[in-house]
Amino acid sequence: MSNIDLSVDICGIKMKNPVIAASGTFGFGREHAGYVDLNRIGGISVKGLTLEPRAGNKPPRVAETPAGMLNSVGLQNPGVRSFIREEIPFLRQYSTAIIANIAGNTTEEYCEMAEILSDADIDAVELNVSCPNVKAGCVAFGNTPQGIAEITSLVRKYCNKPLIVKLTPNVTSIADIAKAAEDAGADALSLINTLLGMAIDIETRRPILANNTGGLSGPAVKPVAVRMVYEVCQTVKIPVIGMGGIFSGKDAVEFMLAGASAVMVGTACLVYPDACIKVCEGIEEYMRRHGFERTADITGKLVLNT
Amino acid sequence: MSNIDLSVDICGIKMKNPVIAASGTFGFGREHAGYVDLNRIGGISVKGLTLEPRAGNKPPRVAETPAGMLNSVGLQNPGVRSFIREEIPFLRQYSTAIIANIAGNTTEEYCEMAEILSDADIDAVELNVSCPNVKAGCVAFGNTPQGIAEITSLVRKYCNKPLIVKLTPNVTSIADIAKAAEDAGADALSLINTLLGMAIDIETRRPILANNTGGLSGPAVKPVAVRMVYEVCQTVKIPVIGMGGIFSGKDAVEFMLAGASAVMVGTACLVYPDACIKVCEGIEEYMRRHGFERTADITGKLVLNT
Amino acid sequence: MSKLLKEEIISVEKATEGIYRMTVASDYISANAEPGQFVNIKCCEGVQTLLRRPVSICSTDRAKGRYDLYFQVKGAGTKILAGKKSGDFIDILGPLGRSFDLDIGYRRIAVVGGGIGIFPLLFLLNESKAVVKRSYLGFRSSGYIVLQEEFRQKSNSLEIATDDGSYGMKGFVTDMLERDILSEEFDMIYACGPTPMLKKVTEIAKKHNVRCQISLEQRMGCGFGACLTCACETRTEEGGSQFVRVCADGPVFNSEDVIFQ
Amino acid sequence: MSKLLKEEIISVEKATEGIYRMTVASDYISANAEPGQFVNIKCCEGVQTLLRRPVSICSTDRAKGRYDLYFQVKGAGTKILAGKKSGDFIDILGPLGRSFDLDIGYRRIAVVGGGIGIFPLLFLLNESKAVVKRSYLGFRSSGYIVLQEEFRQKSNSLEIATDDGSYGMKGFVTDMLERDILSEEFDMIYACGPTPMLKKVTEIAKKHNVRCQISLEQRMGCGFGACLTCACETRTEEGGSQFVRVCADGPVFNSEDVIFQ
Ligand SMILES: Cc1cc2nc3c(=O)[nH]c(=O)nc-3n(C[C@H](O)[C@H](O)[C@H](O)COP(=O)(O)OP(=O)(O)OC[C@H]3O[C@@H](n4cnc5c(N)ncnc54)[C@H](O)[C@@H]3O)c2cc1C
Ligand SMILES: Cc1cc2nc3c(=O)[nH]c(=O)nc-3n(C[C@H](O)[C@H](O)[C@H](O)COP(=O)(O)OP(=O)(O)OC[C@H]3O[C@@H](n4cnc5c(N)ncnc54)[C@H](O)[C@@H]3O)c2cc1C
Ligand SMILES: Cc1cc2nc3c(=O)[nH]c(=O)nc-3n(C[C@H](O)[C@H](O)[C@H](O)COP(=O)(O)O)c2cc1C
Ligand SMILES: Cc1cc2nc3c(=O)[nH]c(=O)nc-3n(C[C@H](O)[C@H](O)[C@H](O)COP(=O)(O)O)c2cc1C
Ligand code: FES
Ligand code: FES
Repeated sequence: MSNIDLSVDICGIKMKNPVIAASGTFGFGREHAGYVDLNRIGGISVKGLTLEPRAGNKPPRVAETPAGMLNSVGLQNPGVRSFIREEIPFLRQYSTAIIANIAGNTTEEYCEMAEILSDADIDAVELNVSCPNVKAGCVAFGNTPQGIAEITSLVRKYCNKPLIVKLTPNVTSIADIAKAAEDAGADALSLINTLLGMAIDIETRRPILANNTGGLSGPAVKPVAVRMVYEVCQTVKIPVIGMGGIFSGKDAVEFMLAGASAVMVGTACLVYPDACIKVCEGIEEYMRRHGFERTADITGKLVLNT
Repeated sequence: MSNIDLSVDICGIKMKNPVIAASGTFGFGREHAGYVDLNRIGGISVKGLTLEPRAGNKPPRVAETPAGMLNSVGLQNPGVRSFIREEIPFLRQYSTAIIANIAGNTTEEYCEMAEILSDADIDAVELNVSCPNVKAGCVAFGNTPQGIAEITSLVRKYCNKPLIVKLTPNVTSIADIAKAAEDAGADALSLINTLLGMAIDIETRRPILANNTGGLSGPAVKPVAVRMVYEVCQTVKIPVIGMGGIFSGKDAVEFMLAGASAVMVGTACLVYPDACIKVCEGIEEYMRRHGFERTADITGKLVLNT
Repeated sequence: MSKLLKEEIISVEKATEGIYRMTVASDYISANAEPGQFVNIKCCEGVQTLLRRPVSICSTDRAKGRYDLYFQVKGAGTKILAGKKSGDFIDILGPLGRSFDLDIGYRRIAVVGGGIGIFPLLFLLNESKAVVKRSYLGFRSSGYIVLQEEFRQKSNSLEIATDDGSYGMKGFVTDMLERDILSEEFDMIYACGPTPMLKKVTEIAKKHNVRCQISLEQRMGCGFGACLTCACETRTEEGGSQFVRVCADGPVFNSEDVIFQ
Repeated sequence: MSKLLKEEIISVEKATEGIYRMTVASDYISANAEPGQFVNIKCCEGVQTLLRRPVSICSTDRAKGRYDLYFQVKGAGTKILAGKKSGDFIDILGPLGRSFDLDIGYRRIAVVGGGIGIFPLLFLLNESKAVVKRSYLGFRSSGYIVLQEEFRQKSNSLEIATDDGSYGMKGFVTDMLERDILSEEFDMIYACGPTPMLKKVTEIAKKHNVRCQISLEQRMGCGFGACLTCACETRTEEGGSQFVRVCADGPVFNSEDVIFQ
């Protein structure tokens, strides 16, 4: 009866639907697998990987804020090699795209990881150049067109997988940065990473997070994220994956109308383990109601008011 | 019994308490006067003024978002001369500081307004160099250290009132911009203005706002605002007025601990006409409970986690 | 003058599919409200719905000190309202806005309402001293019809149109107005409903040179005139146009003043 | 295995000032929960409270298919929970986390609880097969005491300490443990409560070489192991340290493994 085709092909990453679990909110899929069938999720961007294992920041690492949350996990992860050894075989049991989200302290680390991952059984690499929760490196690259161009073109040389560059919203002109990443060889862009924020416990007069600041995500950031996705999609030709506060199919459709070819679901995956499925069903319901058959029918179909 | 002194003196602006109504959310005080005694409010930053009257943007001009709102009023106002003639006499009936919030299309317009206001019976000028809802000028000045330095130093020459420069959060490094404003002669800084955002009506496939994008305010932005106020206060020596999502005394105390000498209350004034009074009472309650006697006892008293 | 009030809910009942009636206790509002005015409701404490929601006053019972609101469940705010219980208190700002002009000189009047626009018109019929009152109401289909009995009682005649013809006349409520306008010799037409309907009523009134007031809706930030978000474009005396506030300069406007987008 | 469930509330009652008991119907959780485990509750639809709130399972009634939660009203989330009514449904994830080790070899046990930390210990007493069970509970003052009768029934002895001496012993609950530890020859000490208390219990257990398990609290993003926000520092076998997850690797830990900040 239904002839709705949700599949997408984003710079060669083939997915059965456009809903991807966002990095850092889905671990390596093991925990969520207890609640949902991972086969029904378009793709999984795994917890941010570093070259060597990382312990992460001191707790508390999370603070709830109005319609949002701050996190300062600080890239706790077992390292890229352990990921390849321990996690890929688990994830490959499922038919879902595997996206390796990587972060480094230096350009060399990024390149080395990209090289290591080139031999791994993954579908894409996502370059996290915008993690606000670690001191050295990382964040600095994502803040300027020059920085992003440099890291992207270097990693590009070592990376034989589709390369997604993930953008930070903490910048004056995200379109300029997006353009720089595109020109430097990115195959796709994903945005937004978290907004840098702080929450204070007025009784102890200290920041709630042990790390003092953290990254803001969740519904609170959605209007900023939609605006940025729109701006970026007006500027680049490569596919864009939109995220920031998506909790429902309706939220996802906003991003797709603004130009996103696919979406990532982050914070919602923490609150509702089945969020990706619900978002996907919501997109499908919207398409059915409006008579759309392919996701391309909604991507970028926003009509501006004049 | 109470020996709590809420008064503040911000670069010569003397106020009986540190709670100021934020520009654009309190009109010229007339509407709120029907609900609260304006004598109890520290100060009022009036609706953004331009040299000539402005009609503003087409409606809809407001969209609710998770824990926030987008507005795109577009500086509808009767012009600075009409303000002086019609509104100052009304406001001066009350003992509350009057802050004239001004925006121009060109540096010349800013300077002319500052000059006109130098003869007016107001307590301070607030330079809005960050209005996201008008096309020309304005916003451009606030985005770079050079831009803000130029406009601040020029206006400084024409302005014989305390000069507050209001900062936009839509930048990579607000601390750099703050420093540039300080060096160029600002007497105080206020932040944050609204974050640029977009909300889409997925049924009509158009942005909800006729202007397509608008400025995000309200509780959603609070963690970003607190972080920025903290960063700016670590960087400059002049007083900082903090705002962004303040709805309660507790919210205000977060900003003060982060370094703000006073706060502005915006969106809350739309939802609760008596918001400024409630915020003020909440600050006082906090001070009493903790045994603080002066607002200076809390300003900047945040202790970082190490 | 409007006030910030915490008022007790007497009852919340389903009126028809998706539409609820809320009766609220308030000596102040029942004594002071005028037809066309609205209240602005903070549906919940906290941020689930941040801004207030405007709802028209549908009727008042001054003796008992209470008033009725009718609202359609549309999104988060009205959903919360529908879930309120007798005895709950709600945070209300009101009465707000400019009311309809009920000059006693208007002896023959028509009220034209569409969908959720009918509610302020019932209050108007209650208060109007006109001799002949004709009601024309339009709904999407029969399932959406509310307050039929009340409108019938408060006016000399009631006619209903539905988009799908499932009740009354099939078609637009404005067709009925157009049909009657010559014979009825109205002194005033009052209208409230969707913008296309208001536009049509305005045209008809203009063509036949009948006074007409319309009540507009617009997204609102504050509801009491402070934020300038609820703009509506109107003609100035000098022949230009300006943005005025639906919440404070309206929601009721003389139809000839309004510039439709 | 934990599940995402919509469960019916049987009752919500005030237990003492600021503390409520909620009884929830659930065959699944009552059948599968083990002492020390918790549920993670979405207190409301929507964003008023965004993240789930972790609450320990305090007792289960397998026959009737229900379980009890006790919670203190602290902020927005617990306030919403306290306002729930019988018949409401809530969105619950559970049972979650590692439970207490109830090896039958532990014949003489002590439970040491402070404030809202006492709740999982009642469930533990219910399920433990130990021969001698001693309860030591600490509260701020007499007004905060809850579940006294239940703890008395489920253990061989119950002693209460209050900070202000308004009931029982004046002082710390750990003083009572220290006093008895030599004579009682416990095989295992179970503790849950504020961090300073857990730290002290850990020291006492270590000094006297008694096995000890403690249940920790930490701010949580997900509660089921996915986000790594609920970190707790523990010793590794190699003598180093690592961050593990309170929600999935805990909340119950062997006290000797935990590195207190
Ligand atoms: C002066 C006036 C009187 C009104 N009287 C009534 C009435 O008597 N009965 C009734 O059912 N409805 C009435 N409405 C419409 C009612 O205000 C909206 O249906 C309601 O605000 C929707 O809120 P929500 O949270 O359920 O929906 P959502 O769509 O979730 O609301 C999101 C935002 O959009 C705004 N919004 C959505 N629809 C409208 C609208 N039509 N007009 C203005 N703002 C809107 C909301 O206020 C809110 O800020 C009136 C509107 C105005 C302006
Ligand atoms: C494993 C575990 C079991 C618990 N069991 C119980 C119980 O049985 N009874 C009980 O009364 N309380 C228990 N708590 C504490 C309870 O989770 C918090 O009191 C509650 O989350 C506060 O939510 P709130 O919205 O009322 O407060 P708010 O302060 O508004 O909450 C804001 C945020 O901080 C978090 N938070 C605040 N306090 C705590 C805390 N102490 N621990 C973890 N997160 C916190 C909230 O979850 C939320 O994300 C337990 C906590 C944990 C981690
Ligand atoms: C707990 C947590 C951990 C995160 N870790 C990462 C990470 O390791 N790498 C990364 O690129 N983004 C990380 N993010 C950012 C998300 O992938 C996403 O960009 C952001 O949360 C916005 O989407 P959302 O509002 O749907 O959560 C993390 C977010 C959260 C909440
Ligand atoms: C409806 C509306 C109109 C505004 N107009 C102005 C303005 O004219 N000038 C200005 O500097 N800021 C304006 N602002 C921004 C506020 O002054 C304030 O910086 C912002 O709303 C953040 O504070 P809040 O979260 O407390 O609202 C406006 C905000 C709103 C909501
Ligand atoms: S809604 Fe604020 S002025 Fe009308
Ligand atoms: S709370 Fe997410 S891993 Fe523990």
